[in-house]
Amino acid sequence: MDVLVAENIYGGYGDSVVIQGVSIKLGKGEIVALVGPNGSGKSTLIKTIYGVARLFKGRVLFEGQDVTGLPPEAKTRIGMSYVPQTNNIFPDLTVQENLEMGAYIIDDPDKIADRMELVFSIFPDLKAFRDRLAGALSGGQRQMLAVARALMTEPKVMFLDEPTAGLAPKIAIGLLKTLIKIREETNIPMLLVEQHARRALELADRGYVLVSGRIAVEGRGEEILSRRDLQELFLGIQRR
Amino acid sequence: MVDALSLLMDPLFIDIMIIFGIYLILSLSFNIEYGFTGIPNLGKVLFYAVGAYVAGGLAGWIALRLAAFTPQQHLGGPLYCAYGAPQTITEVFKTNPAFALGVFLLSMVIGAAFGAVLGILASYPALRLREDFLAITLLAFSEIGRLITRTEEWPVCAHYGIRGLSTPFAWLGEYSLTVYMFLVLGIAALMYMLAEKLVNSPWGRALKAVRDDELAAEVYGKNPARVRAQAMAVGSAMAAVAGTLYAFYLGSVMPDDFMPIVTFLAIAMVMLGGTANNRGVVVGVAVLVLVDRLFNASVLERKFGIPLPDYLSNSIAYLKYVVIGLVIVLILMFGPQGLIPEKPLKTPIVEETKKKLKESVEGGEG
Amino acid sequence: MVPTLAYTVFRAIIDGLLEGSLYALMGFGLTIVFRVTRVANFAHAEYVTYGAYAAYVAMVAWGLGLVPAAIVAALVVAGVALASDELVFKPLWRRGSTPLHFLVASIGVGLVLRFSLQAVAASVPGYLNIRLPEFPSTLAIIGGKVAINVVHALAPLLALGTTAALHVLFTRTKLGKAMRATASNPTLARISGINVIMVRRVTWIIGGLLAGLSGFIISYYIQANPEVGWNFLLWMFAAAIAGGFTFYGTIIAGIILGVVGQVAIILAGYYLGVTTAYKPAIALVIMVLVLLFRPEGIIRIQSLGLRRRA
Amino acid sequence: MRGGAEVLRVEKITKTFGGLVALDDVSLTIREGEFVGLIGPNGSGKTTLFNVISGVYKPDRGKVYLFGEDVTGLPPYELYKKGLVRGFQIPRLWKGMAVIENTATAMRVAVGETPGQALLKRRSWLRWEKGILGKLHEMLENLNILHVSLHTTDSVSGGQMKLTDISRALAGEAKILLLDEPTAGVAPRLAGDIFKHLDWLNRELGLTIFVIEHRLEVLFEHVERVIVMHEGRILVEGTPDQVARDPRVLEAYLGG
Repeated sequence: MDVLVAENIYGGYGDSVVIQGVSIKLGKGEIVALVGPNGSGKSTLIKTIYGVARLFKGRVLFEGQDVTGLPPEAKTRIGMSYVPQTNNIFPDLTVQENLEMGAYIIDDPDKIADRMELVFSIFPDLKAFRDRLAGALSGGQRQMLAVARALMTEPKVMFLDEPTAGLAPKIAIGLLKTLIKIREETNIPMLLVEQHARRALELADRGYVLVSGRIAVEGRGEEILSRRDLQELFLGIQRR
Repeated sequence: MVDALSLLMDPLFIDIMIIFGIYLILSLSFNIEYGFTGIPNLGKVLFYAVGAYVAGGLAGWIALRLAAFTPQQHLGGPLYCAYGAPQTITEVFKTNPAFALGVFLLSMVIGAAFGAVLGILASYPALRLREDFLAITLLAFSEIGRLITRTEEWPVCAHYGIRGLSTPFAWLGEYSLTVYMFLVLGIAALMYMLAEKLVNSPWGRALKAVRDDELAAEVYGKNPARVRAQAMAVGSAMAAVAGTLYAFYLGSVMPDDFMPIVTFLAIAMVMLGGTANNRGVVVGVAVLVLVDRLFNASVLERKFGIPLPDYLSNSIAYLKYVVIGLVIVLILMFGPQGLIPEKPLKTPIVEETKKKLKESVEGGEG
Repeated sequence: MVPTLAYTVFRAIIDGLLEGSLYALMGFGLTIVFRVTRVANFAHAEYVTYGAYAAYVAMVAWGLGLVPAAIVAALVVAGVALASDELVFKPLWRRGSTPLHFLVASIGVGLVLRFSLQAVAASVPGYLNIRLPEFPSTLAIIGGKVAINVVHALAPLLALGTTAALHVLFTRTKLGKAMRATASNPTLARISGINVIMVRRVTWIIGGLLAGLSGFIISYYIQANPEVGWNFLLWMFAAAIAGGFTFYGTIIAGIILGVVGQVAIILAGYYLGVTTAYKPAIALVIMVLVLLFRPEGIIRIQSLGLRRRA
Repeated sequence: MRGGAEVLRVEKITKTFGGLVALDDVSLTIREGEFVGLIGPNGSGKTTLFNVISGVYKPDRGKVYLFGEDVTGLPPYELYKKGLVRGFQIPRLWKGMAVIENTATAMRVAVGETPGQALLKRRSWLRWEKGILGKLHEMLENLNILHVSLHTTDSVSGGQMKLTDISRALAGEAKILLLDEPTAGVAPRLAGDIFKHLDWLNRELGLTIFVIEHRLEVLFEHVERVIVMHEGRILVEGTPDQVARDPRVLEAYLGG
């Protein structure tokens, strides 16, 4: 059974509809990349599914249960975890406190400690900086912390909105590799929005290419990358 | 006819009308700054005080010169602070019509000029601060001003204040206040027209542009610093005029007449009537001036024969401020636009477009 | 002459520490509420007044002792603060009001609170000017000239004690951390499942508790009237602004402001002949200068890292 | 390729935010009458470049010349006077004003913009307003927002907001117009119309236009030159065809 199914989603902001009837799904333990040219609505789609942007039409099923219209915090409680693109840490809290806040909904201290250990094993850097203020971290460390915070809730699915935005290529690739590692250790399915389509499609199990708010292509990563009309697709110049 | 005349001579009626006129000017000036330009001038009362003190100082000084006054006992500070000066000043007002009218006009002009200059200076922080911090800064300015007027003998006679002024019609005897009332209302009407003409213009659009989006205003050629300075200059000059009228009405200028509560009253009036709508301001001022003047034990008991229980007659003067506070809170919560909401500015661009759209609708039907 | 001046300055420092502690307590309440809810709360001054009156009523009308009266003052004001949020600021926040609207609304709330108290005080004999019946006793007299009263020790100790308690709350408890998290990034706090409404409530309660305690100390220290808190308003804003609206910055800035204010006005009087009437001007001028030239504050303690961001 | 005298020249602009290099030694020239597109993946520095050119940011290094004159660091309102107007990606409208007032406020007012003139030169600005009415109505009619022209801009639809913003940019009577994604968030057909209108302005009125656009399909149909930015630098410059065929561009977009 698919963990997450979004059916025929229309979403956007105010009264402008950016996402025009998109359906995607996410299977157990899958990493799915959402790529496409600028302004195609990748971030908006993820926000619409999570409930941060406005949903005009469509249905979201999580583990077979209809969660359409549930507010974001309620989605967090039932195991859907979201890493926003910006402002995704608490800059005035230490690294450790950031993680504790990530685990806010968990009451059992032992469980939190276990979780923290797991996170630190995945991100050894964060362990070294656990008492440092998050606002003083470098860009790459911040993004790691953002992902780590989202992991603390024991999520059953993760939405990542351009976690590598603004990072130097080496650091970005490092972060993406860490995502693979997380999947290996926890088997959490991830929906990953990525500006760097090639990187994302190379590591993901499957990918969707979004163009102008609609899905233009879907399939396995290398399938998409080997298409002859790749140029047109990614520059948004579709010749019919 | 007799009734109308007795009404015109009625002190309460006169008082309400004069205070209405003064607060109308003050609130219109606050509306230009806050309503149209978005400057939360919580220091409004400072500019009101400037007008009052200019009037007091000027009238006192000139009157004493005319009367060749020499103090028997000088207390420090300018001549008009001296013992016995107020009586002499009053005497000159009563006997010298040319002086009374002349000094009134002069005070208005000089007071307005002082206000305008000070307003331009006070617009400086508006460039650097967020709205809420700007509000606190301007409030601090007005409190510093009040502190100075309370403490310094020169030029404002400290807590003793400047006394002995009169209306410019003191020489008319018992008709003095009635005539002054008409003058105040006349000036208020003039100020209303002035304010309307000022804002219903390309300048008014520039004000609103700076208020609604400063960066966009800049991109389209408006210099926000200049626009704000202009708004503060106009607003502060008007507030000073209101202060001048107040000084000549009350006959004295005392530091504690210029507490922040005066500013808050003007805010409540503007918000109740409708921010960025001068017609609304008239309504707001009318309602709250009535509250201000009628929440008064002696007025209710003696004038209208409404008996008040003891606890109310002691406290009713304070209850009016409770009402004013409630007005501010309730308006923000339930109708931030006020009684008469903001409308597009009345310039040909809007008026002619209205006509055109109406014609095209009618044409479509026909 | 010199020994006299030295004693006068010493006296000023002692008084300054007392006043500074008050500014710190009041400014802290202002800061915490501002950080979590963005309300620059003018009504905070009125909370202080209500604390003074609550303590007085507790002692005079109910015959309670000093310590229970302090507790009553803190609790009553916590209730008043919470009520003003529930009735006014939270609904305004829900409808998306701007920080300026919050500020103007808080002026309205302040007027309602101050003048309804004023109205009651005017009709109940003996309530226009109040002072706690139990006067602070003298702890020590230094050099035969400078008397140090209980209240001189009480205020700084209370300030220290509250700071310590708040430090524990903010660094050791889940609730305190959640408060800091909400102040730091409200959206992410919500996404993380933090109950921001509860955080908001606790914030107002803490602000109220501190204002109530300050009011209690004031009525123990000087004669109070329905305007007493209002007279402190710009001082508490000065402390919060100079402290850059950081938690510890405000406390330290408040204490420094108290001492500097007292000493500066004494010295200015001694050397320049300036009257003490200008004391409030020190707070005002510091506040305006800080806002204009270092709007991020001059004393910013970042160990808890609560920075103010635009 | 058309193009006369140089209108805008950017010379070796560098702009950093904290440690992040947003613009790295960017130079370009726009000539009179040109219609140039600026494209590149998110975060490549396009909007920052516009902000530096239009005076919103000061560059760390480098110069901006407008009609040969050094205008580096001049505030936006000075640049407006010299003939440069820019739009924003998210329309920054004056929300308390009517649509038509937004447009009118952007116009080059001859008189009436100071309190003194508002009163004393009343007749003169009244005449000016009546004089421009026809033009104003025609422009709003063309953009199909005349029927909502008396609504405040916070009460019209997203698309109409966008059009109001464009009407404002046009009303500014710019010599050079900088537009940041004029078609973001509008329906595809409308996007085409907007570009047709820009094309018309460029051809008929000789307006120089420099535009950031993500809808390359539409953009490539109308512009004669495209500048591609990547990681704060200019990657490629050329005709739409050259750019579309350049493998470096695809790699930049794929973020290899």
